[in-house]
Amino acid sequence: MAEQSVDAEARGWTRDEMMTVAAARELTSGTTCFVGIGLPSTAANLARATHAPDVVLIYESGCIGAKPDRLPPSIGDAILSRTADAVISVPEIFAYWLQAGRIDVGFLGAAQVDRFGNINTTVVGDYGSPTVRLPGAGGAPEIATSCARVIITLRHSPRSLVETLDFITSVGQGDGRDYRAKLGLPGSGPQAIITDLAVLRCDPETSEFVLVSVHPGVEIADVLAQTGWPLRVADHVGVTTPPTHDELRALRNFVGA
Amino acid sequence: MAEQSVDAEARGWTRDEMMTVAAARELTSGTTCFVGIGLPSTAANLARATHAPDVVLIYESGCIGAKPDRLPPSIGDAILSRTADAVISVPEIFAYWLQAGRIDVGFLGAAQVDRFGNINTTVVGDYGSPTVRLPGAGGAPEIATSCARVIITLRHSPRSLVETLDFITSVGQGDGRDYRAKLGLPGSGPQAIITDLAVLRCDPETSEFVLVSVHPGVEIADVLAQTGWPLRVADHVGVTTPPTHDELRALRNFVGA
Amino acid sequence: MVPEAQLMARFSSLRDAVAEHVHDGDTVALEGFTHLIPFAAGHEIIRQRRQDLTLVRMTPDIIYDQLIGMGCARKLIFSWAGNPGAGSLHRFRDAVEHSVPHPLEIEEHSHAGMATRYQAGASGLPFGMLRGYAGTDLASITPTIRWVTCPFTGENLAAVPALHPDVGVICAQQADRDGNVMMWGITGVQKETVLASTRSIVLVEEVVDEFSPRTNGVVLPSWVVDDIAVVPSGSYPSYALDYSLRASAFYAQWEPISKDLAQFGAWMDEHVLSTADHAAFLESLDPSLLGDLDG
Amino acid sequence: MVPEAQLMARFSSLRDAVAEHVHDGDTVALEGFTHLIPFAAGHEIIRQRRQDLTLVRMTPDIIYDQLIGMGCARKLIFSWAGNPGAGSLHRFRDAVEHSVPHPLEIEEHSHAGMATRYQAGASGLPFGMLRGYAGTDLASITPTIRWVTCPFTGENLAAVPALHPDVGVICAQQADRDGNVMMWGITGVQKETVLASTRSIVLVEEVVDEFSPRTNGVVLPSWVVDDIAVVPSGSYPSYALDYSLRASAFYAQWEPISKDLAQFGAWMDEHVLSTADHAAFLESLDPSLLGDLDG
Repeated sequence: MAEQSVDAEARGWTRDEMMTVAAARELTSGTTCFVGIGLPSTAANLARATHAPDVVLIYESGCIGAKPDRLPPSIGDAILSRTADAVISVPEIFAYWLQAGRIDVGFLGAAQVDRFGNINTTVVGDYGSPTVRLPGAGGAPEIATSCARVIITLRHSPRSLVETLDFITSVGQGDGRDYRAKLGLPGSGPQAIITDLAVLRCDPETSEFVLVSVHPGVEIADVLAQTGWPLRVADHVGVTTPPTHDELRALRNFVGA
Repeated sequence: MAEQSVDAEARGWTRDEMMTVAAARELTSGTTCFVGIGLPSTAANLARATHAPDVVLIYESGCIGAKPDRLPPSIGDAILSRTADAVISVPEIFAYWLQAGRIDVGFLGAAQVDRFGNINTTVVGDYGSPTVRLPGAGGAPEIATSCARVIITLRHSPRSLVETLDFITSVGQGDGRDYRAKLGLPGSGPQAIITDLAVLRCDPETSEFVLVSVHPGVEIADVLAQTGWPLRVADHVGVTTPPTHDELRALRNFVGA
Repeated sequence: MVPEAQLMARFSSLRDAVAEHVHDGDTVALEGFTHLIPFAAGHEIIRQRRQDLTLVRMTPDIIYDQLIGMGCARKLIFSWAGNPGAGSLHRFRDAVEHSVPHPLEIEEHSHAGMATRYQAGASGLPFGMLRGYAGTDLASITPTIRWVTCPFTGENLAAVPALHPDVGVICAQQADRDGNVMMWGITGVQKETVLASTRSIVLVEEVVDEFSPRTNGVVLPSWVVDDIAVVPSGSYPSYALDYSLRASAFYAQWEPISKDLAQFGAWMDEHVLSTADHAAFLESLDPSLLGDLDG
Repeated sequence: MVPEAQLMARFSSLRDAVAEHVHDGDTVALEGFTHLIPFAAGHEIIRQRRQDLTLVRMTPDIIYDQLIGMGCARKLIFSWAGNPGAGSLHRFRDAVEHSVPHPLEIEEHSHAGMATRYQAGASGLPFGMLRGYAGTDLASITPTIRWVTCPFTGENLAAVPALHPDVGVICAQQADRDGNVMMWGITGVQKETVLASTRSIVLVEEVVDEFSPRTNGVVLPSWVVDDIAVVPSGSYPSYALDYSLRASAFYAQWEPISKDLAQFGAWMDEHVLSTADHAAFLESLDPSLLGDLDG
């Protein structure tokens, strides 16, 4: 569902901006957050610049407590190591910090996600002869395993929110219910999927993701049409609070827009 | 066999000095050496000050390439970290450096040693109700496991060179022959036992220690009397070269005598 | 191991920090490898008369000799118990050899084994492994040594369980005003101790506005530390690099004090029980024992 | 992994170091995590037309895209293959999706798994373990993921075999005249790479008389390094903290070049095969791509 730039102009913000702002709002001050590159990094830094100044950003490159004042083009930029409280090795960040259960929130992107928040970033098509070879796992499988909770962000489309993943790179809620507990996974897994159209949350009982909020200007029917499985809809679906002036200013200032 | 100070004065050196000098001579330049406190540290630094300037001294406190100019009173002194090429954590020194097989020579002391160079530094008497509780293992078991070769230094007496150890803290040649290979121990184990009376070396076939050299003024019979097992004697027993003037000067300068 | 709410370490007095975090029956690790040994914290635990502690430390030295002699410890988990370069720990020996002041349970490992246990604890793994212990009697007397088989090569390796002390106590040179902590020089297993422990107390020499880069500089972010106590020379008679030198004279004079039970009791009474805090402890000592506290 | 005889790293040209240490069929790890990526060494491997390599790297990026596109690689062991922030690695994708220029065997892990494998290699252990992979399809398609059971708790943990590249190649900022090497800032798995590898090459920005303390300063003693090559801006278009800034423009312009096979070939010919060394490579580029080499 391509966005018309005229709509964005009329609203004063783009759907990608809405997605980033909604993701940022998931972080509260005093949270430790494992940040991937791209939208997760932008959202986490937006949270730090607005309502959650004490959020602690942790990058898999080994930067703990990084405080970049502009969008770093990669997860290993000089601005991250120069502003971090501590810089450590990559083996240490995964063993002593992520695996040890010290991180509250993991922010993950995805090429494909299913109704239980399982993630594919490996291949589209068959693993042995893929249609599209994606970058692969990176830090995601263990972020999904060990963070206390996970937030997934991706653009909404039937190709990205799919009935069946081509490959499970990172485990979300598995096949639902108490799957994670049975497997002994320490974190609670994905709790929210934030897209450019809507917010989906994990049903505490079934562990299936449910539409709870549509972004301003988006209809529930739009979301259902853009979702590759029969998406469950909450009894009451809210409308996401649009980006505030302060949020937009901070976001555009940070990304240099 | 207590030493008469009058003998030492007549010779110009004590038996402890002879022991230290003989131990130092075991190190060649370009050797990496894992150094315990006390005599091993003195001997290794003596080697560095005399014939082996390029010996690399590694202390379990995490100091690699330490170059102290006076005897450090402990293995964690400021003089070691200030002069080291690299200072690292204790877990790293054992995992990345010792266990990885990067160290050529390990220098170990012992309360008791047996004919196969096995070492006790744990208890005299029964483990559950010991006559003397000794300090315990420290770094020795894995030094004995992983260094390419081990040199043991201790004062000679029937109470220290014993028929049967009260406790095996660190494995030498086990029960002899190819014991280490069968157990999968990577290093070759103890190759020399340097005492204040003599030098014993490991027989390559039986792995039993054999008297190969007595220090000046010591008779073979003295050594046999001071050894708690029927010590094998090499076909030709040499006399250890006495400490040279340069060795004594460097040693006394280093220990501040 | 800090809940989301507490993001900053708290600056406390050492007395308050010990009172809050160290309880009778706790497992307590006071770490420091020759350098940065938290003596002042051990003294405060003695002053507060803690009992039944399981003490953990790679190199129990004089401060553990004192804790054991004063009856604070039920059990000791360790790898080398001595007074380095100076003699024995006679209170430790008396406890093991003669159950004085009461029996002391011991669980002993090698240094490599203890370091691996702390690493496993800091890593959130249930165990760690190493190539060690094979052929030793340690494997038969220490139940926390078991074996695992490499699923690729079939090699047998020693397995040791993670350490998770209730309280980890270390010294560092500096804290900044946000409660981040920095230590440098020989840092031993101190980082792992804090990260493996449920609660942590860090003693620092001073609070600074900003850290400088240092050789082997290790920073612990504020949010993994519970309490910070500013205790100048808190590691005495050990040392803090760039702040003090090791007081070797103190180590040497401990041998006769430790050896004689009456002398030990009198010394502890005069210098620890009768002093209000670490500053008073230092004041109570013969100045010749103090060495160079300005490193 | 150095025999007793060679205690010092040797200062060599990058050409000689690659010629001596990198052979057809070798397993080669060029590591660097965004920062300090040894691009110049990858180019030299391409110039010397090495083939049949097993390439290892957590984050294969443009330099591995080039090595793969030029037909140097038989196999890739990795955890994330992309052009961070800029797009795909089309040469890598073409190899996997269409066997262009020839089939590429892949063995993929997560970052945590790769880091654990390097650590195990550096530690001389046959395998490492982590809490990971459970429930993923990685475990079923990657034969180097197996399982071990904790002998204390019964928990199942993922096991991964140690990495032992024939050659490890990294960049660092400085060497001293004795051949000790220092890097700082983000240091990734570079230390583990050198320690896990049989042979090692380190590219440095410059040789200094003495190292200064640095934030996260990591020193590799001379005797664990084989060859040191002084190659200013050797990590370009990656960066060396305090020497250069990352050339993001280069990363952005790679997307169209990589996408078009003919354009790729022409670019490699002009900028790599036709240049004698890294200085000539930098000279051959449009100055607008160079960014700030004085970071």
